[in-house]
Amino acid sequence: MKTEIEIAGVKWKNPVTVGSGTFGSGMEYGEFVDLSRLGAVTTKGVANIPWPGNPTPRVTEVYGGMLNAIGLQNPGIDVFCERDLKFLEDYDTRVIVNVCGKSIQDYVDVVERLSDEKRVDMLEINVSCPNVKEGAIAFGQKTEALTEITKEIKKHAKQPVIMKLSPNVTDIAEMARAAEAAGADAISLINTITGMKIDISKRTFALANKTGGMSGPAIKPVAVRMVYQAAQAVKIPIIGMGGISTAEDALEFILAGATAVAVGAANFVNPYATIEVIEGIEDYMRRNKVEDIKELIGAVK
Amino acid sequence: MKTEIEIAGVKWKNPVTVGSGTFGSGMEYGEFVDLSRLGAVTTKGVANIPWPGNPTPRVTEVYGGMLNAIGLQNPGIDVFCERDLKFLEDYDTRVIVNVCGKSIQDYVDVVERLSDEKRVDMLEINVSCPNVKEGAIAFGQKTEALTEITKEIKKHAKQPVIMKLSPNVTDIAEMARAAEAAGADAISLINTITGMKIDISKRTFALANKTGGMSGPAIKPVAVRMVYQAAQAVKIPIIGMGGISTAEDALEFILAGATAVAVGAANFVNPYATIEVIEGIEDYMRRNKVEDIKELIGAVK
Amino acid sequence: MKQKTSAVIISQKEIAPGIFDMLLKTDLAKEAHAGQFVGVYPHDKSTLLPRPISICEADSENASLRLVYRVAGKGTAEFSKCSAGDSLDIIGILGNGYDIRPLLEKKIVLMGGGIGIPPMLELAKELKAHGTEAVSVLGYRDSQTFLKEDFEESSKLYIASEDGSVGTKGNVMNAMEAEGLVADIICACGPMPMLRAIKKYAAEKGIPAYISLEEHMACGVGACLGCVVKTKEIDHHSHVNNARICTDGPVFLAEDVEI
Amino acid sequence: MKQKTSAVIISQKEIAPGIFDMLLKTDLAKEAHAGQFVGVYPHDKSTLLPRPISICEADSENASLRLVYRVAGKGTAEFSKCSAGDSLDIIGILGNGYDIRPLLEKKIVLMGGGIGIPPMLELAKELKAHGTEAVSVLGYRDSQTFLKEDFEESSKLYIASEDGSVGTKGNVMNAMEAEGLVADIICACGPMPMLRAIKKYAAEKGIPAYISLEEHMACGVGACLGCVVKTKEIDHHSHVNNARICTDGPVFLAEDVEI
Ligand SMILES: Cc1cc2nc3c(=O)[nH]c(=O)nc-3n(C[C@H](O)[C@H](O)[C@H](O)COP(=O)(O)OP(=O)(O)OC[C@H]3O[C@@H](n4cnc5c(N)ncnc54)[C@H](O)[C@@H]3O)c2cc1C
Ligand SMILES: Cc1cc2nc3c(=O)[nH]c(=O)nc-3n(C[C@H](O)[C@H](O)[C@H](O)COP(=O)(O)OP(=O)(O)OC[C@H]3O[C@@H](n4cnc5c(N)ncnc54)[C@H](O)[C@@H]3O)c2cc1C
Ligand SMILES: Cc1cc2nc3c(=O)[nH]c(=O)nc-3n(C[C@H](O)[C@H](O)[C@H](O)COP(=O)(O)O)c2cc1C
Ligand SMILES: Cc1cc2nc3c(=O)[nH]c(=O)nc-3n(C[C@H](O)[C@H](O)[C@H](O)COP(=O)(O)O)c2cc1C
Ligand code: FES
Ligand code: FES
Repeated sequence: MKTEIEIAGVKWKNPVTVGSGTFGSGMEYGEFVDLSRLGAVTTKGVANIPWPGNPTPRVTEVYGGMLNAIGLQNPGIDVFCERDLKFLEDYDTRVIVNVCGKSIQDYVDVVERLSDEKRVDMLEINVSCPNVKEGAIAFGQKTEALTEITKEIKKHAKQPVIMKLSPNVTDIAEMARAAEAAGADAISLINTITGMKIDISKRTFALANKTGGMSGPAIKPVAVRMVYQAAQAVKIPIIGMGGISTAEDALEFILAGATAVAVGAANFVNPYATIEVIEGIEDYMRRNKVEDIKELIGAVK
Repeated sequence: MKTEIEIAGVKWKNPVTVGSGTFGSGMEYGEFVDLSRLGAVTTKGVANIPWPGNPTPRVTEVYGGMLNAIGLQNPGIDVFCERDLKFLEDYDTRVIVNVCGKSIQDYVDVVERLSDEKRVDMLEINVSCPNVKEGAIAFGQKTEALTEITKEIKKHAKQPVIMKLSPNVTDIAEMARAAEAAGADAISLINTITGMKIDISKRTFALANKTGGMSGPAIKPVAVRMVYQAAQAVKIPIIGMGGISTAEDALEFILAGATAVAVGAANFVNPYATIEVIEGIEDYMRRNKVEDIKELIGAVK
Repeated sequence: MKQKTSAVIISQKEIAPGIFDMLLKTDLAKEAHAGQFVGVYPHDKSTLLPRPISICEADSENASLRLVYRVAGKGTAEFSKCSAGDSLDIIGILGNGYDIRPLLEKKIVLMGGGIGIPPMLELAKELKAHGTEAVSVLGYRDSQTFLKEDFEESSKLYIASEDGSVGTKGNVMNAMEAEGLVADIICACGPMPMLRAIKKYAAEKGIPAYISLEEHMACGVGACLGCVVKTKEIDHHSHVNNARICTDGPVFLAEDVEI
Repeated sequence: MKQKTSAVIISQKEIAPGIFDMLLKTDLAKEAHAGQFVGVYPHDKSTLLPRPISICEADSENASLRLVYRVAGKGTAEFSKCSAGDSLDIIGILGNGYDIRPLLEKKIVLMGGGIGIPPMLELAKELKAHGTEAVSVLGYRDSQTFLKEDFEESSKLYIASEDGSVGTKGNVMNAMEAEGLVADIICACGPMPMLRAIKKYAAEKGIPAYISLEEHMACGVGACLGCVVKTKEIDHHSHVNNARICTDGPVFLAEDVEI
């Protein structure tokens, strides 16, 4: 039984990674799961310099999910390389570094800084964070902007580039095609869907940032649909995410056309979720006599 | 205590109606609730001629909600006027007729046919149904198309026109502004969010139509956010909906800027939901000494 | 009148692997008839829609409803874990069941396959109460012949089993043939291939067959148009060739529907 | 090591209106210390995130954890309806609690306000076990003085109540003044205005004050960066002026945080 997959020439032992920002750099969840069992660890978005993020409250619960407006707090690329990448050296897993920025130059700075880092297997470019005012999502909501930033990053990146798309768009297929045409090696989707919660007793926004990104099981049907539409539109591989808590959820994404999947907010609900997803996929393959996971990718009829 | 609201000159006794398509024309739910207690009854989308809708399965459950791909099955405007409008004559409530079509002319035909119907208080134009191939959502995803159809309908409509917007867009504020600029008297949102579910044991789509429109509590944060963004963008009144099951939910929408609200899929979960929402809003007003519901509209800070 | 109401579980037991027999205390029992169903709501707030489950027996005197169901997914799995004394929300009584008047004093054959067996029990009992003993032909997978004794009490019973361990080897049509049964009217509930075979058989013999259909439902009350079946003629309500299984059915005359 | 695990409720009772006292059987108790907390998961699948609840008492011998909580919303309402024998999933032990070594043999004043009272109990007990009897100053709304007896057993207790029905009328600061209490060190948990007052008081007196902070949390383990508090200095982990309450706290030295 083969669970190995390959994205842009990088082999993962299994198709399961984590949603950027839901797993730190793996340190905290290393107490719960053996990181070497994951197909890849995707780290929290990192910028060229430290970002303080948004004021609190930054997280709030909603029906079947949560909203977050962390605002991409991060220690900056230098600390990240010294501490987080170093930490990951001890584990036998792929490392995907999620990159954020306010201007194209910010992104390029990080990408260049990472180009000699041996521990970095792939880059995931976050052009879809709804929680910061400048940059980020703006690049992910217009094809022209997405094309420009993708091209620019591809010029400087040494590792394969995964463009992480925003679901807050009219036509995800169009965005996927733009990323592919601009040279992206893969795409990942979905980032969070912009949502809002109001505290009716205080008549205030539940989040200091007013809006936040929605994640969790509640968004899964939208994510599966978008992965399917993107898979119909492009040939580059897709990393699917959005509400995956179980192997059954993950298999929906794979059948819809994802080559790999990420477990995001489910880590908060069940810190063992990643391992359970990996084992559950293996179980499903055994029960259904699937020799190679590749048979399942996009196999929905 | 005043719960009366007014939309485009039409007074409702309270701000609560139902989501089109979730309540038939009220006949079926008349067994559970007194329709005269509702602010308005919004009827299932009706076209110029009968539509057969999509093949089954048309509905499926998802985490905290459901997907539907009814495909706007309807008996056509003639039967609708003779039977459904007649039925509604006995009730002291506002009647909003939801109109669908494949071409602008289809919509205009229905709108003209309804112009002399005394029982029709308002028209809701569905340019946002994700489940039919032609027409419908296409008009709701591009500002130019939305502008054109709104203008055309306004030319022929005798009753106030509510444009029902699709959430499947990059920028809801832009769509709201386009509708307002083209003459809409009000807007309603959100229609369902396009989603997909895959049956992993059969490796098939759960719905015959592949995709379906998602509704229910799971979509509420997205709906509240869009209502807020639309309310910031336009001056015309907004009817808010998307996942409302309780008075608390309804109040979030009102605080976000909705003048009225609609209970949709929640009717399936609790056929008394509309009445409970009405009574719960009154309770909240009493407890918080709110004299007039208008004080709450858009009052979030 | 239809209601959503809370019902207390009087008893529940597993009568075959994965098949549960639940008795509910509810006044809705007083309005329940053969062929109708209720919607049962899971407690789990991630599964919001009611699950349609047929009336297996309705005892209006004791205000009790008997539901027999198979664990198929999340909702039924949850129900199966409930115990006597627990409450469940139900909506009902739903659907258009059997009109038994035209069936009386006829040679009625009731055919049930798998989890389509339970709904035929209330029909057998109502017929018997009106003095007509039906013939029941039940198709099981194997020797797990749940509800057998109940059917024996209220009808003349024949059994088919897929593995041949009980009665005729094969399906209900095989049993019909093997036992040389003839029918004036057939009433049936079961998997689609069985219903299709019955529709064909009834057409050949020129007899009416009433069949119970299933479809995914949202409202259960006729409002959402989720649960339709294609009809031969234009439907009186929808004005297209679609009838609502939840309200116009679930029992249909086989020749009226395209299955 | 941190774990998510299932714990059985040994007992639960309502000790004041809306305030519940729950005893859980769990081996996590063996690693639990004053100032730390656990995340308790609701069963309801629409409310997925763990609810942070402080350790009120940890009995490592009996492997039992005592949690005292106020019904504030959906999750705590659900917990309050559980009974002995029911299970709850919990994650823990979370957070950086009190380092008691520097507290020993000092004049420690423990200040608890409202639902900030329970976490101070474990601290009082640990101090006493190490031979240091603390002074406790607890602020209640009214005469519902939950946990009073427990604090009397392990500390010298003073009470303030908002309505004046017990002890000093007013808040914990009023009681401190009225009773002429002096402190080498203050440890406190309670509403933000109380913590701000204590921070100010401690700065004036030039004494250290350790305060327990609250913020909405998602992961509880330091990964999501949801639960931060502004810090005076650049934080060692985040490299910005933000520390994570769930891992760097919830106990902070008042002068280190901007509240
Ligand atoms: C009129 C009618 C009568 C029925 N009577 C019985 C009965 O007496 N005993 C019995 O065991 N089963 C009966 N069924 C089937 C039963 O409704 C499904 O097995 C049940 O809804 C599955 O729910 P679940 O949560 O366990 O499965 P899940 O797969 O988790 O359910 C997900 C969703 O799909 C729907 N769904 C899944 N399977 C079916 C199905 N076959 N038909 C309709 N909806 C479905 C559920 O209601 C739910 O909304 C009947 C169905 C209908 C339409
Ligand atoms: C470190 C820490 C220790 C705590 N210790 C205790 C304790 O010992 N006893 C006690 O009664 N309460 C304690 N609280 C507060 C307690 O966590 C909340 O009252 C509880 O989470 C409310 O959950 P709910 O589902 O009832 O409310 P809801 O409002 O329905 O909760 C919705 C969401 O908001 C979060 N939330 C709501 N209020 C708070 C809050 N005040 N702090 C953090 N998250 C919140 C919930 O965890 C949940 O994710 C503590 C909080 C923290 C951060
Ligand atoms: C608390 C939190 C922080 C996140 N931070 C990032 C981030 O830094 N970069 C990024 O690309 N996505 C970020 N995301 C988005 C997730 O990686 C993921 O795309 C999204 O949450 C949907 O998946 P889920 O429903 O499984 O959580 C974050 C999500 C959450 C909940
Ligand atoms: C079964 C079903 C049928 C619907 N039919 C229509 C329709 O005919 N016209 C329309 O404008 N919206 C239709 N809708 C959308 C609802 O009116 C509403 O906008 C949406 O469901 C979101 O609200 P909810 O989450 O409260 O259901 C339908 C929704 C459902 C679930
Ligand atoms: S289930 Fe809604 S019409 Fe039948
Ligand atoms: S709650 Fe996630 S970092 Fe504290």
